[in-house]
Amino acid sequence: MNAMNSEGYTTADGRKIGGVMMEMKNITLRFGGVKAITDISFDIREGEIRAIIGPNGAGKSSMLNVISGFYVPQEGEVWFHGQRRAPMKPYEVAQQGIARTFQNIALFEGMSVLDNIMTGRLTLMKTGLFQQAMWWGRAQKEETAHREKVEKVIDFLEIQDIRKTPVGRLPYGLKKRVELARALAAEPKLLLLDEPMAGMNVEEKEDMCRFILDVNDEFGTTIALIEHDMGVVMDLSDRVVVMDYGKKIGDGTPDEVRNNQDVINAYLGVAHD
Amino acid sequence: MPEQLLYAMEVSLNGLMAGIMYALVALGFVLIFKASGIFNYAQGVLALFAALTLVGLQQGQVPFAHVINAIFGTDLHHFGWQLPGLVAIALTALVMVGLAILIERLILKHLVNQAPIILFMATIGLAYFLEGLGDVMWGADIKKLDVGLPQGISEMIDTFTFNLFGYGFFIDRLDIVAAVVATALVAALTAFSQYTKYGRALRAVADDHQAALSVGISLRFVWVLVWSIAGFVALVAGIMWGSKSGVQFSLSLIALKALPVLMLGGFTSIPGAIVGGLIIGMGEKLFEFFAGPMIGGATENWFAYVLALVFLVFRPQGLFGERIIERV
Amino acid sequence: MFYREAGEFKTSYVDDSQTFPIKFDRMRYYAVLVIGFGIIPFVINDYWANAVFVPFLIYAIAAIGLNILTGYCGQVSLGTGGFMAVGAYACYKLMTAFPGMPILVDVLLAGAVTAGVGVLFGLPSLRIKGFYLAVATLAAQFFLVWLFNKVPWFYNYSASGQITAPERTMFGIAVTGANTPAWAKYLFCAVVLFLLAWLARNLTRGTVGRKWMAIRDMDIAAEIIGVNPLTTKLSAFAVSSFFIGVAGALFFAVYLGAAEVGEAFGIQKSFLILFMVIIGGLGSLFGSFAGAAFLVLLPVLLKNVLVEGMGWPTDLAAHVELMIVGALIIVFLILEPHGLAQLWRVAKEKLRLWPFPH
Amino acid sequence: MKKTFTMLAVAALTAAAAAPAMADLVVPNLSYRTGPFAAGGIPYADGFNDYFTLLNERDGGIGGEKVQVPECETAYNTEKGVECYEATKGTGALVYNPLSTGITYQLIPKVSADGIPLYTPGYGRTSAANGKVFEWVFNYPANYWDGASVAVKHLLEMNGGDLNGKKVALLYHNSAYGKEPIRTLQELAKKHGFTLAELPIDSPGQEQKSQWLQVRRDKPDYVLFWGWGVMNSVAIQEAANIRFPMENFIGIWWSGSENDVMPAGDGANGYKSLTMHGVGMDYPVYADLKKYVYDAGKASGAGDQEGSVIYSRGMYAAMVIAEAIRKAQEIHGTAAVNAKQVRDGFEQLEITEARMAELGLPNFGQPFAASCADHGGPGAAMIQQWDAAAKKWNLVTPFIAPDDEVLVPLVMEDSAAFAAENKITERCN
Repeated sequence: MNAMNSEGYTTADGRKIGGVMMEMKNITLRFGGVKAITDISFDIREGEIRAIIGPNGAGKSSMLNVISGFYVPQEGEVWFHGQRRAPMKPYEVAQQGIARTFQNIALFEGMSVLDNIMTGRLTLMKTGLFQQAMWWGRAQKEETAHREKVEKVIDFLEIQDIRKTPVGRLPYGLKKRVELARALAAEPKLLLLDEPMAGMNVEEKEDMCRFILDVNDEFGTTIALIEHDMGVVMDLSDRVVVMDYGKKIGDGTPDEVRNNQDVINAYLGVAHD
Repeated sequence: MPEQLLYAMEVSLNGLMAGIMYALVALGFVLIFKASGIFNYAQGVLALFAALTLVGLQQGQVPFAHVINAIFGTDLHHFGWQLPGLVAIALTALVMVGLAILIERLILKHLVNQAPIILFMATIGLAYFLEGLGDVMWGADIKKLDVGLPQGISEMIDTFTFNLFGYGFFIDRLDIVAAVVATALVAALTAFSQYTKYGRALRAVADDHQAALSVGISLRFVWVLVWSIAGFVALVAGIMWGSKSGVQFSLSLIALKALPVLMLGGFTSIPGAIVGGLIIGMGEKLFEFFAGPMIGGATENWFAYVLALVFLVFRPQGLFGERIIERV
Repeated sequence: MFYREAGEFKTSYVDDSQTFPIKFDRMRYYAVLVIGFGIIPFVINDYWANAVFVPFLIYAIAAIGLNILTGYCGQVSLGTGGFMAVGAYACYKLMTAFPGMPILVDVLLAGAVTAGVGVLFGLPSLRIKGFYLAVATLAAQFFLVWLFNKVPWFYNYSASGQITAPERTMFGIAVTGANTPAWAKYLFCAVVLFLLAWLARNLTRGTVGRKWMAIRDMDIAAEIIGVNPLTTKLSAFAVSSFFIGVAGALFFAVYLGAAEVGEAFGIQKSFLILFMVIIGGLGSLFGSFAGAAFLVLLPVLLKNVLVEGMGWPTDLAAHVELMIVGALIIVFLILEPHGLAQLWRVAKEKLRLWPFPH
Repeated sequence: MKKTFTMLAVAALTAAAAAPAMADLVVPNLSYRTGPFAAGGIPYADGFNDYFTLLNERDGGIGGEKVQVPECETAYNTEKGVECYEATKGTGALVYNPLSTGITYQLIPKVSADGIPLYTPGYGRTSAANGKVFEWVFNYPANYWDGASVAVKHLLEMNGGDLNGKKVALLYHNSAYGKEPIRTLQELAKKHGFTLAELPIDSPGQEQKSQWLQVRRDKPDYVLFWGWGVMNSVAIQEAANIRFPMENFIGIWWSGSENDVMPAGDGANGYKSLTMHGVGMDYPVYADLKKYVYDAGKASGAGDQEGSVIYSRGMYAAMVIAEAIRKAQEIHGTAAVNAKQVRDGFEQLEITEARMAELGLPNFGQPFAASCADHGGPGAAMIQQWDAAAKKWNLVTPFIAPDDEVLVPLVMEDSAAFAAENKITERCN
């Protein structure tokens, strides 16, 4: 933490991390009387892989939902690219270049893999209803152009052979990958991953890790992820936020967090007083 | 007391009574929806079928007489007996249970785990089938249903209110009977679901299909049970409506009266069906009575729906539904 | 043997996204067009036009419209009859107010008016979902029917509230009114259906269609990946209502020639078209055609078999007809819950492998 | 499987389109024995069929030609009505009588184009009485506007010729059928100085509480009633419930059958309705019907409707049609008449008292003579009143003629509008 300044920092493996992209300031989120998140602040920097970890019910997913605009916090401010974000609808957040995946896969089951990934590009496609209805001309041209981009994502994630398969027929691991593809197709500035490796076997996890690192590396995409598997998180991320019972109990590089007494207590289940 | 207020009171009371009649139909919907997630379009036709069967049994009509006559050239009409009302009702209830078993065996069993719209569609098919079957079995002519329910103005209320306000209220005695029966029915259903083994099974299934299955409750049995109860509720509704307007095809259209009630009360709430029915009944009658003449009348059909719609826009979960928290 | 995709390689994304990627399908599609536009108009008579083809074509338009809303966008509507009435009355008002206007323009404008009304009644869909929405759309159904019945301006102050379509011509041939030849009715409806089906295909295969389907499959996820639920749902309501309005206009002007709102556009119509969409297959344009054909043809067929063929009394035949239709619906759902379109797909997949079973 | 299905379909449809032989006289019966209005449709269709069966059995048809009455089920639904029309018109159909105002509106343009007469006694489009505009449509002996006027005349009689300041409510089926009399009644209200309140009831009309509470509030002196189907019995029941004086409650002829009053039991006693023909079985024709039809096992339907009001009306319609065909045979000198010739028969038809007696229906209907311009007949009707104790209708007035001074201009206006909209030039000039 201390080694950082507003221009960024250099990671252990020598990658350059830029300035602050998104900053959460004193976020508090309540459902009725229950506080899901209490007064949490942290930032996400350009090009970084940022993890949010914590035991079950710590409020990680709620935090991600605040970032993606699905929940509006009662208190606190969200800053994005140096501007305070007014309360907005989730789709407006998406249009700002924030894409995400979901803990329980949220693919469109009635559509093919290709169509699902194409939906990732909806925010980038511009033809209107009438041009669509006519098809020939702009709509077709646009469709083809975006199809090419999507094919690159498909190649990147190695799912060429299931392009036309209905999503409903895919196994779990592949669904996760398609969901990642959909998010990537949006060419996001910030990619949010909600437990990308949950329920996967070791092999699948390794694949997923590789993809995440490649995405960050090749496209320079900033990534914020939630994960249960401590080992994976520590290997993958540049900095880690730790949450417990809706509060932030730690923040820093994996090594710093590993040695934080509060974090150790939370994970080992020391009684709260 | 000013005259308009008296009229309003009289109309409101009548509206409440009408509302109970709507609630009777809505109740059948709620039971099935709660236990199986099926939106049972056939509920109205069930009422028609029950009423037709009741009249047929009571009058000793030969079922399928028309077909038999057409094929064999015979001239069958009646067995020549007249059953007492209660016996006929009991027999009809048995028929409805049989029907529930058949519906489960032939239809529902094959449609487990289908999307709600598919199940809805299946009940539409069922409605068609039962409508045709009812007509083939008992004939399409209008029938008088008489199981001894009183009808006409209630003298007691008339005199009582006349002495009180100087204006006698009009309340149909049939409506009063319906109100009493509906109350008793709701009480019985509540007691059934609270205090009996089967009732608990029913609630368990309504809460969570999977969990109920895992503790050994037979889903198929619950479905038969709930369709039997819905059939019985349909029979009661059929008796009330049939006594009022005779038994014929239009009886099945009372389902349309129950839908706004369901919207308002929520698809899964029995008290919702009752309270929703009361609100819809009173609302539409008051509106027709006071605003109807100004805008041309015959507003009842749409007013009930618009009322429910406006209500729902402000409270999407209905009257008694739990607040919906959206999750990802 | 003939039905193969092997050996057909697409070298561009345009080729890959065409409507009938398989050659055999394409040939069959052209064959249907040739029969539909090149042969039927020359052999059709009044009975076939009025009892089978014209209602089929018009219902197919309405079914496509409802399928866009329900099958593609997931919003169940029972207001179809009411929206058809909007189309019919808008068409009537336009026909009588501007007698010189070409009838095709009347019909399309009627669709546009309906689209506006549809958007209005689509607004509650932002708050109300599932069966609640279905029931809520009945408010539109009943209110619209009441409105057209009650306000004399809509039926030009005629004594009984009936509207009657005056004669209008296209290229000098009557397409509405009593003197319309059967082939002209047929051809007019067929051309409109062809155009609208083409539009529907374009809309459903591109961006707009994906937005609709995203909302249908998981509305919350759709919103988070950037789909605006307001504009998406309302666009589905608008497009759907446009189709349904056009169907209503044709139904009144070309098919019936005269209509009374409660009778021609009552709640039964809403249900009928929903049945067509579900039986045909939700989210399938082919299904809309299949469903419409099924529910138009089946009753006519049954009636003819039972009454003409077997000499049953008409009332018995009508009752048995109801039973058969009901039983068939259930049997279909049990065999294939996803409608005739899915049945067709399964058949094609089998055919693709034929004569080798695996 | 698909192929056989398609072939079956094609075969069945083709068979239907080309069915019966052209030799006989064909009078299709577009009936409705199912659906919400079956209770009225069944007796009407039975009466209609039985009369033609009688002619075939007793007289060998009309002028030696057998009459075929193919029945087609419409369920009171306009689309099915159109389908029935198209399915039967190719068989040499001579005249249509769909017993539905909605279907009638549908068929008026079609029959005019196809040249087939449409006979709609007591229903349909009232202004079709003007033969100058509606060449192919006939609605004698009486229509809705006549009915409205006769009802008001009866009220005048009850009040010594003065209705000034009286309140009349019209309770009507909220459809084309129910709306028909409104304009006439409004004109009559102006003329006679009574006020008119309009109370619509949506089909099917099982729930009429608010309307009857309005009646209770507004206390009209008289209630006129245009109902059909289940609405009839519910209205009479509700009237009895609120103890509305039944003799002041008058229904049109479609709201005056046994089915309508029976459910209300004693409460219906005194209810009045219009009728344009006699009631009951005290007519000689029933002896023949019994001998040739009922006892021969040839009765239509379940055979349990004889003598009922609506049955009688179906029989009456059949009788007029048979007479028109006979007239056509006479005019054109051939027994095998076609639709166009039957139209001439309708237009020159004259039914006298003597002729009705000959047919076994003395004093059953009013005598009338049609002409090129007059397709509507005299429009007179009687009032019948229900006797709940004896369970029968009693005629309480002779034929009352309508007020043509009011009606004729209305008919002219409405038919002129139709003529203008459809570019029809008047005939008969």
